[in-house]
Amino acid sequence: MSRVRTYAQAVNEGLHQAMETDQDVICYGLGTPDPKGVFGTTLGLQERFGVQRVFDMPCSENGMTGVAIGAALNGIRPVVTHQRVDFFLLAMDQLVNNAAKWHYMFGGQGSVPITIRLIIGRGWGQGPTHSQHLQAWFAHIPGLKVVMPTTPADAKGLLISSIFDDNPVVFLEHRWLHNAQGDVPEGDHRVPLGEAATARTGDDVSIVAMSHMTVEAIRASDHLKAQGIGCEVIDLRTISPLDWATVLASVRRTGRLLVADTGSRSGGVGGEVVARVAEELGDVMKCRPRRIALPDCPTPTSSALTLGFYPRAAEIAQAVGSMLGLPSGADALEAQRSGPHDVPGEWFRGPF
Amino acid sequence: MSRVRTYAQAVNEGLHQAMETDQDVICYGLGTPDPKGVFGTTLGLQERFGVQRVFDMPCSENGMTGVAIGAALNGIRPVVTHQRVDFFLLAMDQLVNNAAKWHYMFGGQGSVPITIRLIIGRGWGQGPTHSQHLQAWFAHIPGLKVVMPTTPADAKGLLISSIFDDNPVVFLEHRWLHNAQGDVPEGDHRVPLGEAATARTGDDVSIVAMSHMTVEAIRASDHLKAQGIGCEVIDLRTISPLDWATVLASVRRTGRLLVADTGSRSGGVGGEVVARVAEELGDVMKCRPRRIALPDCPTPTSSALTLGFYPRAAEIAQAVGSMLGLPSGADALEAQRSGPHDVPGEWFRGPF
Amino acid sequence: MIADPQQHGVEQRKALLYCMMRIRCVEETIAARYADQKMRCPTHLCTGQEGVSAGVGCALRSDDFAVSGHRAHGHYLGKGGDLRAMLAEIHGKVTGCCRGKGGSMHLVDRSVGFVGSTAIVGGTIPIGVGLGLSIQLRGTDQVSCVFFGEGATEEGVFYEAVNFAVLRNLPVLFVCENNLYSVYSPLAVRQPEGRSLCGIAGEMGMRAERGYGNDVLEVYAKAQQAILSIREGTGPVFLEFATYRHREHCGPNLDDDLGYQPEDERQLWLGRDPISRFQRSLLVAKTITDRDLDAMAVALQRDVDEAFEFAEASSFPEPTDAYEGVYA
Amino acid sequence: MIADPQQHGVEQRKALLYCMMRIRCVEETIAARYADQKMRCPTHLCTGQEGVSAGVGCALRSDDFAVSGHRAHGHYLGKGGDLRAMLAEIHGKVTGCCRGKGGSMHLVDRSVGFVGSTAIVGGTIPIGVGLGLSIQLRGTDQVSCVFFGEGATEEGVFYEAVNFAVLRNLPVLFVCENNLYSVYSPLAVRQPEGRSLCGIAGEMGMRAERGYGNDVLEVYAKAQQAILSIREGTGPVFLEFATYRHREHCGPNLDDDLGYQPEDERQLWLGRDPISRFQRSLLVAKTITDRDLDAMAVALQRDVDEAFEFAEASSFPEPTDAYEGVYA
Ligand SMILES: Cc1ncc(C[n+]2csc(CCOP(=O)(O)OP(=O)(O)O)c2C)c(N)n1
Ligand SMILES: Cc1ncc(C[n+]2csc(CCOP(=O)(O)OP(=O)(O)O)c2C)c(N)n1
Ligand SMILES: [Mg+2]
Ligand SMILES: [Mg+2]
Repeated sequence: MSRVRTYAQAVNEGLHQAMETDQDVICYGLGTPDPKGVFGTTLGLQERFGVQRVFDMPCSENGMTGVAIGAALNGIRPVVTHQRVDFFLLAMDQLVNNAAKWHYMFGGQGSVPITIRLIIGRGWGQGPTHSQHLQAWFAHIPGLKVVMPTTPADAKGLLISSIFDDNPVVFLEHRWLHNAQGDVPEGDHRVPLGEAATARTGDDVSIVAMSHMTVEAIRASDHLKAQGIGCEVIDLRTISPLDWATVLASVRRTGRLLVADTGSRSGGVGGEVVARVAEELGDVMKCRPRRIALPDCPTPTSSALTLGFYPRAAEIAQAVGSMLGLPSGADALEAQRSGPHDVPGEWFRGPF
Repeated sequence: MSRVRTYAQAVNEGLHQAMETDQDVICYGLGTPDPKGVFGTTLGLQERFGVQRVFDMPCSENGMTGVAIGAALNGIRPVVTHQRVDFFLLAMDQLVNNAAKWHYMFGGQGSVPITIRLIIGRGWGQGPTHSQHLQAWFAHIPGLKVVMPTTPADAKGLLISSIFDDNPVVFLEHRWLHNAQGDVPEGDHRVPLGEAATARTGDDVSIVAMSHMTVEAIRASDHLKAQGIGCEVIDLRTISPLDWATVLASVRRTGRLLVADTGSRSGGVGGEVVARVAEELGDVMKCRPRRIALPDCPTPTSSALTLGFYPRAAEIAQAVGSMLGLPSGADALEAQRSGPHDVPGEWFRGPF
Repeated sequence: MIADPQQHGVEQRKALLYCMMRIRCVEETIAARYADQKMRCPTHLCTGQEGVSAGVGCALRSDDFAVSGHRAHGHYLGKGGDLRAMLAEIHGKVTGCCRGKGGSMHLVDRSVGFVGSTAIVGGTIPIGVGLGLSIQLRGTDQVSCVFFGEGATEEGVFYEAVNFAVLRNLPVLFVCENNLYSVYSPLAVRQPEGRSLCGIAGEMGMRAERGYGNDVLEVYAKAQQAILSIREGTGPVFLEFATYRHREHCGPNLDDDLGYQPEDERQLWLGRDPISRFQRSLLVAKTITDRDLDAMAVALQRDVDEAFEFAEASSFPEPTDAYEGVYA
Repeated sequence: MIADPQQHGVEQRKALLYCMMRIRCVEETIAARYADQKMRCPTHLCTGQEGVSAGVGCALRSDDFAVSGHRAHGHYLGKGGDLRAMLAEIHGKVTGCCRGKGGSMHLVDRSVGFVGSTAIVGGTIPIGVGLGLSIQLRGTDQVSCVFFGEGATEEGVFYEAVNFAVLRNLPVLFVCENNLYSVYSPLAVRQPEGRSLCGIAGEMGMRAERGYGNDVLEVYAKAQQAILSIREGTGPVFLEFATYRHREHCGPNLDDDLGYQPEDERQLWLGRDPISRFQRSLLVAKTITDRDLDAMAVALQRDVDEAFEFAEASSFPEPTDAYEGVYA
């Protein structure tokens, strides 16, 4: 029996479930108990679990990350939410110098089971400081786990697993996925961290994607299938630790790699995937690997400037076509675009 | 006529020169005017240029980065020094959200000519929070320039160029280089940002290195030359913008790439170099690319634990040998190691 | 600085009123037109808080510096920022003050000393202090003014910046608009009961004063006095102004339906509207007439509409502009 | 907590003296042996500041939490941390409290509530507050104690942490050791003249008191009183203790040759040594005799030497241990 929920509802269910399962789970962040409930993801929590376990906080990102760490060291499992990745730049010290290293540097005396929910902004003029993707940063830090769910079911399942993981987890939600719909299992649904999902199978190219780029990759893949091109779409789900076994097995079979990264190109996660594959399989590839990513510049605000900024399915299809030397029909795919390019859907009317 | 100076003296000369050339250059940071002068690099500045232009600061890394940005917006050129990269994790917000984006996000109205000197610690139990290398982070941020000099001459020449560059520059000094000696040109010696240096020429393998790993790469290269293996050692010098032309031309010629990164492996600059080369030259390489980097874990403190932690010349030689299927004589190189592994030289007696 | 309020008396009062009404007119016109979906960026309107923008803005000289945060329209206009460039920016046009790169949350007009507003809470506070340092280094008598909300005083960087400003005796005016909320979060969930921001600022070494932000004359007087003493080299000053925002945190609407502001509090503050209250007092004092007010409103609306027309008629930047200007 | 100073009077005084002398003995022995190059990590000795470590440490219960920063030997020992594990850690041995991963700047002994010390200035302040939050959530009567230097009050995170502790009325004891310096930088270049940390803490909503850190009885009394009231639920307390460090910022030596501390100031504070002054008063009061003191010194040195022997005799961790334990 199908149980359709939005991604935001799935996150909300995951939070309810985790708080229900274990009373050591607490949940806070700017706006957590406010009437909008962080795009609906935290609605109802305070009513249900009380002001001790669910609360708002001062505008103090670094301090409140340290508070989460301290509480975690005494067995609490804090889930801290920030409305944008960008705001969390203030908290890198606590995350990197303390949370990521604590278990290691104290020789195992203590661990830091915190989950940091960060939302990646996009569109409607979010601009330079409301749409950064920093998964590459988090993935570069030993000791952190980094999760980027694409589907509502994974959002719920990975969130619960993140909360009950004994390590600090950075949980990245893409703003354009919050309204996406999908089947979401009831109850204590868990998806293990560190396992990629094969969203589409195919023999010609491996497309390694994450978060919202998985949606675009699937769109491209479905379109290419009609042109007779088979794409294997791997949704990384966890960025760190990354499921190399799945990635390498797929590329070993297809001999071609395209990475679709939501972040900017230079020094991004896409580069790491290309590098690792080149190191392991460079001499058995059928063509050069490629990556699709954001350009190396800050995000502009004007909708006129974001027009070609975010690569979409058509760019993926085109890249696949050119890797195979086959027509991709990318133009047709592009032509299917309708409505303004800078909103996640017709329902969105601004402002964030 | 040779003019031998240490790297620390070269930095000191660069600062003196820049402050002499332009009275808008100011210099501050914890300990800048103290009797030890940040490993000697800032000695004499306050006496020479006064307390208005050279001063100590409160322990306020984020705030004082913002102060530099503000001053820079009115035409001042601040050079801010931090004794370790790790401390600067507190200042990522100001660096990334403001300094890196200002010129872009304000459509060109204003620029931020600041230079942030950060020192990378190593050895003598510096441990998890005094020896991080975050060049991969900085290089992932559009709008920043990232410089990592290896030689005393470059330390001076790149520092002066960084100070007079109109963009925010992160200038990374490796603690183990401060006592290295070399010829340093007098006066207003400038080395352009964005240009790699070819430290050794050779036809068999391209070794792309940076900072202290260039020293190890040169040692390996000189050793391998005796075994009849020719290595081209490219010292990146500037990590961002990276001199792709030089890297690609070399690899196109040698057909083999080894990257020696001072940072940790996953998501490091080494991965970006491998990825870019694979994208451009993947199908003309003679063997799989490789990288040598720090392991993906925090730095341990005990000298027993850092023993094999930092790859050195022998590991580079060995990797080159195995890429070519030739004996590398790495063991002999390893055997030349003398003295404790966790100090930059015999002169070093602790504690930092 | 729209007109010169240094001329005391009537002209100064009119200038302050004009400045407030102009900001109000801009904001209300944005609100009215936002649903057209032509202003495609988050906008944080400042209706209800015009007293601070006008009072401080008119007290600053054009060569003084100012920086601000996400809610900066009023600060920008009060400082004399170009209206057309601001509206064009909000419309994403190449004629915008950031050529479309920044949007509503990033305003700049260097020609009048408005150095920039940014979207990270507290982010420009140390930048304002750095501008103060540059003033001290250059030895001019300028002042650097930093606008921020009470939420920003919860960020550690505020204390770091203040400490340095006091340590170095920098010419910085800190202007905190305390509108009781950060987004939908009331003070009670963010700061302890009885917190006195002025008390803290004072203990940190600044002269600190609290004023009523909806009384533009009080704001103006306090700002003028502070600026005067800062120019004389007596170091930074902290001014906190009590005020209230009329519309939702971000976007064009009223959001009384959300219920996060107690209704009696809302009504109380709506009754304290800085513009109506000042108009009333000027009418009573016969400084202006109803006809003057109507004429001003008409003229302002015409200017604003014209600026909107300019913005709408302007070209969008070329898509490739997105990739330019990363480095200076 | 080395001995139980809750027993008032003589035994308590002896316990405080013992605790201070023990810390001193450890630090001086480290200093004496550091040149052997067997302790291969930066060490920040706390000689001169033992009054605070002993006074606060003895006032805390073993199930109370404590966190600290780079200069933590005294805090760790005062809280009852395992001496052998600490020295083994400084020697990089597998028997160390962090199995060699952390070194002198990272001490931990969960069995006595010493949750951890770290090397980033101010870094554990919010962590101590988070421990306080966990105590409140669990409803126990524990206290979370945070040790830091006056330099850490320049970090914004201090204010963020304090604000939250006050907002939530958390059971946190903030202990600031003001030793006038951060590395070689005197207060004058970092904080404005006349700065009162207690004044700021008080304005932020805490009970705040300044005490003389070199009078161990005063420290003990103030800490005990604060802890008592925190246990009763009256919220966080800030204690600032004036003190002075005898040796160089980091490392085993005296550094009077550097000249960053005025010589008269140095001499003044050396004369105020917390241990000698307490010993003198106990001798005068005939609570102890010179013979007692000698016996204590001998016994302590024997214990410390034994701990050094343990550390030196312990094995190093396996090199491959370096790659283990990244994830829990
Ligand atoms: C560092 C950071 N945290 C959170 C946000 C989200 N945010 C945007 S505006 C705002 C409210 C800040 O309140 P205040 O400073 O009082 O300004 P007001 O909106 O009331 O004018 C918040 C929390 C942000 N932009 N930056
Ligand atoms: C964030 C950060 N900045 C700088 C340093 C370098 N540092 C190590 S100890 C220290 C002194 C701090 O002074 P204080 O807090 O007064 O402690 P004290 O050394 O006097 O005990 C500094 C600046 C650091 N470890 N972390
Ligand atoms: Mg507010
Ligand atoms: Mg100190």
